[in-house]
Amino acid sequence: MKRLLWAAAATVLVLGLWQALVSLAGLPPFILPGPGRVATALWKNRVLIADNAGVTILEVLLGLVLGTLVGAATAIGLAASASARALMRPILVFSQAIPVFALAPILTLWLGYGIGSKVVMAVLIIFFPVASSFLDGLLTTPQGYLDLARCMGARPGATLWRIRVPAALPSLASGLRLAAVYAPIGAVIGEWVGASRGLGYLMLLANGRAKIDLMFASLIVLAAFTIILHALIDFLATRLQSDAN
Amino acid sequence: MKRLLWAAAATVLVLGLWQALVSLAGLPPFILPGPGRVATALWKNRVLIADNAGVTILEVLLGLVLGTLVGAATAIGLAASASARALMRPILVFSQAIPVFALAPILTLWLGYGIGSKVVMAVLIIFFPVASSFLDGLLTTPQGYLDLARCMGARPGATLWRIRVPAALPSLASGLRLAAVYAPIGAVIGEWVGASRGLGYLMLLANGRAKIDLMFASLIVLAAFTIILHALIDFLATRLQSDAN
Amino acid sequence: MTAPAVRVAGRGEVDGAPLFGPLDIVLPGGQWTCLLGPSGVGKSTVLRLIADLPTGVSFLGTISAEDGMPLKGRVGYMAQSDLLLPWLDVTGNVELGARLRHERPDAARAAALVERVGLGPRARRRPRTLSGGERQRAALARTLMEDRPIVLLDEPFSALDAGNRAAMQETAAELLAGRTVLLVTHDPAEAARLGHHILVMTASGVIPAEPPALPPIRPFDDPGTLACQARLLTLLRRAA
Amino acid sequence: MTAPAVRVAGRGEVDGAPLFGPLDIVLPGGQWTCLLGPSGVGKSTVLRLIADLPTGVSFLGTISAEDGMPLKGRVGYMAQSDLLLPWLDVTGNVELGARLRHERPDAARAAALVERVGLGPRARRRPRTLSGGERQRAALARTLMEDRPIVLLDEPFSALDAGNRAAMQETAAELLAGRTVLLVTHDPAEAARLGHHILVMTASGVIPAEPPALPPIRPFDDPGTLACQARLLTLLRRAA
Amino acid sequence: ADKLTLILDWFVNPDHGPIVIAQEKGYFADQGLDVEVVAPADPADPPKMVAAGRADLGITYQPQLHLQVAEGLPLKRVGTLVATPLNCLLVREDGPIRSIADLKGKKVGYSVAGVEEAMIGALLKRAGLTIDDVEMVNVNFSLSPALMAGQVDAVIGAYRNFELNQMNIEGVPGRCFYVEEEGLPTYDELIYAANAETMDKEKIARFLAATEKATQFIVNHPEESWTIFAGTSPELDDELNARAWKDTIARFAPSPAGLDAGRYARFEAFLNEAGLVEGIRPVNDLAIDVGAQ
Ligand SMILES: Nc1ncnc2c1ncn2[C@@H]1O[C@H](COP(=O)(O)OP(=O)(O)OP(=O)(O)O)[C@@H](O)[C@H]1O
Ligand SMILES: Nc1ncnc2c1ncn2[C@@H]1O[C@H](COP(=O)(O)OP(=O)(O)OP(=O)(O)O)[C@@H](O)[C@H]1O
Ligand SMILES: [Mg+2]
Ligand SMILES: [Mg+2]
Repeated sequence: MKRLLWAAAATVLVLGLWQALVSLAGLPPFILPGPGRVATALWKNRVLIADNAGVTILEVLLGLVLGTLVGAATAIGLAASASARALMRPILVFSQAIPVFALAPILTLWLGYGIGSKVVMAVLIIFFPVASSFLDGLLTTPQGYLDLARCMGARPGATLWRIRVPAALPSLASGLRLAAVYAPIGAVIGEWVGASRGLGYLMLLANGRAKIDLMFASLIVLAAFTIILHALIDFLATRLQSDAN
Repeated sequence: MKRLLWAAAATVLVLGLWQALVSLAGLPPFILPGPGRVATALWKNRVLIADNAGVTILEVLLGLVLGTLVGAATAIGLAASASARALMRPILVFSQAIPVFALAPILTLWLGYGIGSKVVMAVLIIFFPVASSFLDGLLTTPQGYLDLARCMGARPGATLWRIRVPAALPSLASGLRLAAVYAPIGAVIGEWVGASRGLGYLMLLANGRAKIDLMFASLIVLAAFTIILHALIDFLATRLQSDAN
Repeated sequence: MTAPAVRVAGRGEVDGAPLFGPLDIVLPGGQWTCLLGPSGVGKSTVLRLIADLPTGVSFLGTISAEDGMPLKGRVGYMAQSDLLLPWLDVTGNVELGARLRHERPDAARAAALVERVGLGPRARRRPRTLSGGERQRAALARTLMEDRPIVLLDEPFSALDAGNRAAMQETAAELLAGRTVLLVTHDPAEAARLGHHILVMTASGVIPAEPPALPPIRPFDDPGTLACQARLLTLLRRAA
Repeated sequence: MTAPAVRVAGRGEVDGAPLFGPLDIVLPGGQWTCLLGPSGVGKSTVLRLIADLPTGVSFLGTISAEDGMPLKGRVGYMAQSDLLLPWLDVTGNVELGARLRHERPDAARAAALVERVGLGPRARRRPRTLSGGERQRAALARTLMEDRPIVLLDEPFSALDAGNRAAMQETAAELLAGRTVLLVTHDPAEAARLGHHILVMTASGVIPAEPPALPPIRPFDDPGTLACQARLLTLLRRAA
Repeated sequence: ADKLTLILDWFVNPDHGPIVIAQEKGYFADQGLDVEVVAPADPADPPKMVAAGRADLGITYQPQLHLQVAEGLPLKRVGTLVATPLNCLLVREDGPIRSIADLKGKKVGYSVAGVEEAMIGALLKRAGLTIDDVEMVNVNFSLSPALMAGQVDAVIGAYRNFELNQMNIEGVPGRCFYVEEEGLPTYDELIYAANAETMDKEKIARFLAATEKATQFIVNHPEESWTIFAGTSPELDDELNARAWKDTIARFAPSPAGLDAGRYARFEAFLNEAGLVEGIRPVNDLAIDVGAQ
């Protein structure tokens, strides 16, 4: 309840700052339209925006699920072998250093212009925070747990799955919190790279057609979705963390 | 020494995978040129690439320093007040949810097409990981330290600067590690949005001129820089962490 | 410095449920009082209440110095974990209080105290390079540096091995002589060795226990001390 | 189940510098041996070497069961921190060993052991909802579930308050009777109460100490036990 | 029906009129074609996808085609969509730039496509200036906002049928310097490119025939064709597109398959002189008439 109140206060604050920026800095509407104009555009284009938002939300959720799975699997794979780790760490950093737009033609070549390439883009973006936080967690299993497992004559796989993985879930949770913020950006970038639907597509289209108010309306919807997603994941992540403590 | 060897192995592995991808998947050079072609382009355009890389590196370093300062200052400000925190947390998430490209026209309107807008873009991207990790650290000062300060009759400012901030440096360090990976991406996006120099610009230009090998050469240089930056920051961050433990 | 007696009278509640009391404890001025009791009974809570530190417990009652002056600024505190700041060296940690109050630390006194606890050659070392006993001695020097007439000790020696613990007990008894000390401990032998007064806290109230006949600090093989220790253990087993 | 004697003979080095030994320790079969000594002298290291756990110390020598069979799979281990997995309930923790070996746990035996340590009503609770004493009892049940003839205990009771500690000592002594037990402890009173044999480890070697005349587990107010405790403390102060 | 995939240069807009009308009026179906239209966000993508065999046809720009072929992409122009330049040098109507020569010392914005420096160089040369007399600024996404906000004094790469109308609607009217009038060899703004090695000429000929019929329909029935176009998608139905539609009709190639070989030869020579392509390729390597045997 209190959180909601604060969130409402934050919304009012942002809207106020926005309006002040527009009025005081005298920004023309083709650079930054005021909240009123954007709200009008949002209402007038509600069907269009809702249609496209649906596509983006689907991409983000698929990307989040797949990215978490791939990231978690990578972390587990790397946790199992020190050499793989030494070899793959620079590659992981490298994979983040490549702007995804360079990969876009390759992805569209393989996956076409459908939802596939956007999901992969979201996966590429959230893969790294998930994998690296989870790996950090897997590599810092309390020594006592490992001692215990060894004394009990544990099979290596059992130690991993029954001890190291559950003990690392809180770290996975903090990776997920980041991922929740980045996944929508990934999907939108994927849409910029080639799409015929989705909020990112709508933004580009609106920008190209000089409908800046529609662009900001799409942006606001995207931001609102990101915040809700973040709150949901935060809720889940907190449960994950308290479970392992 | 050993790390260097592993990094070399990783490089060889990446190059091998890349060549295999090109040869086996039969990717044409205008989608993904092989390492050989890219190396040739790199050598032939070394002066051009070095010139543009210099610009980008300057942007990234400035962005990193400023972003760290702004992020750290924000975290300290928020740590001091629970209401500010409740109010600003959603705004922080919101600020991450807005694709920076939407802000680009506004930024360029104010800051022009020079280095300023790129630095601000890098700052915007790294601000969040730095501020949120550092804030996490500031909010989890061991209770014992705070008890001690209270018994000693500490002034509030002194508790913050002499106890909470140093105790949170390891958290700041982990934020910095992320920032090192994202700062170059921020600068490159800034260049895409409007610039006439820099690696991001060179990529756009090469793409426009259908010189895909030059585009990938610029990309490789950017990635190499990111990796080196990450290694440097990692080194600094590790010292920061060991200092506070 | 005159060390006043301290009186704690009242009861503690957690989320509306009674946790301890009503109790009425007096810590006689200038003497050591040892507080024993089962885990979770509220010993640390009582100690933190005197020190005006946050607790999860709401206390209904009064805490006062018998000389009528406020307690604030007259209480020193030392805990089981040494709470040395890892980024400061021994001297830095000893001088911490002054810096936190924006005062200029008395470097000569700090150096003398570091010497006094036997850490002279370690004055410039970081805590992580010290042994557990050395760290606890540094924390003691820091507590002495604050020079408070009332000193609250929450299991300060419990992380030390038996040999170091006996040595630290003697150092602390000597350096804190003449102050009003409350020592919370789990170790009946420690209480039997150090306490002018010994209190056993249970859910139903606080029972004073007879201290040994010798004055503290008592030899550990004194039959009176050993007998008192056995008596305390019996009391504690009943309370657990 | 016959509990063999265990012999540790050799010396330990850290980064080329000698840490302990040469020493030659025998843990007599079916009896409790208590190992005391100053912090950092290598007690935990010796215990971990027997359990074949990683240490930062290189050991030159032999560790063997006197019956000539390998130690592997015959050693149980319990540490100061209870090492209960927070995401499993008490029963889950007790059955952990079997699951880690990909075996089907014997649920009836687990339930009986949980009952035996007095946690029957708490069998489905998570560790964080238990008190320190209850957690340590759950850890004991888990160790018993493994049913190993040799059991290594590294300060298992040191985090408990005096009352709980005395109770746990009795439970453990009773349930581990007939096994070869090595108990590392800092508490001379504990060693004097529980040990068939008492060893004091110092940098220069391992000195056997005379145990009290009564067989364990000894009452804590027995004069022989108290005298032994005082003797051990003297030895330890000299070693520190 | 035979399947044919077409990748547009960008989002659907009035420049794609003949394709939309042919689709809506069933002219593709009449030719036995099932045409799938894909809109990319990066105009550099369609030629790559066509060269990689991912699509049968891609819309690109004649100047870019020369660069792409020179870089070895297996592409050929097989048809024309818009047969005149649309590109123009756009300035503010109320601004100080009355002629190209007034650009001396001013800022010129552009959106990177690869050839703008050569183009602006040609325009400046005729006015007695060189590229060093102006400051070139890449403004990527925001050509007209940058001009309207006064961040730059002129932009190159704006479309005369689009940005000009946009500025009018925003109340900051602009003026266009038509590049072909200011010294640049004229060229086809939008062309259809196909894979040089694998193209199916017969199928492409049918496609072009359908768009030719659609072009004629548009020219004959401007109002009705606009209604059809605007009806395909609600976000297309606005004032800007209505104005752009009117201004574009005259620019659609009336004979999409027809090839003016001289145009391609002249532009190739121009780019070679500007140093953007090495050597000179025969027109036959750049463009063909799919109807010719
Ligand atoms: N923040 C809190 N919220 C709720 N309950 C609390 C809180 N802090 C302490 N308690 C409860 O108060 C009781 C007394 O705690 P306290 O730390 O004073 O015990 P103690 O006697 O010092 O135990 P120990 O010997 O283990 O240190 C405990 O049952 C504890 O669970
Ligand atoms: N991984 C390691 N690397 C280097 N030195 C180590 C390592 N592990 C232990 N040591 C050293 O070995 C010595 C013995 O440690 P050990 O834990 O066996 O002591 P202990 O007698 O059990 O002490 P305590 O009573 O404090 O538990 C210590 O001085 C310690 O610093
Ligand atoms: Mg306590
Ligand atoms: Mg030990």
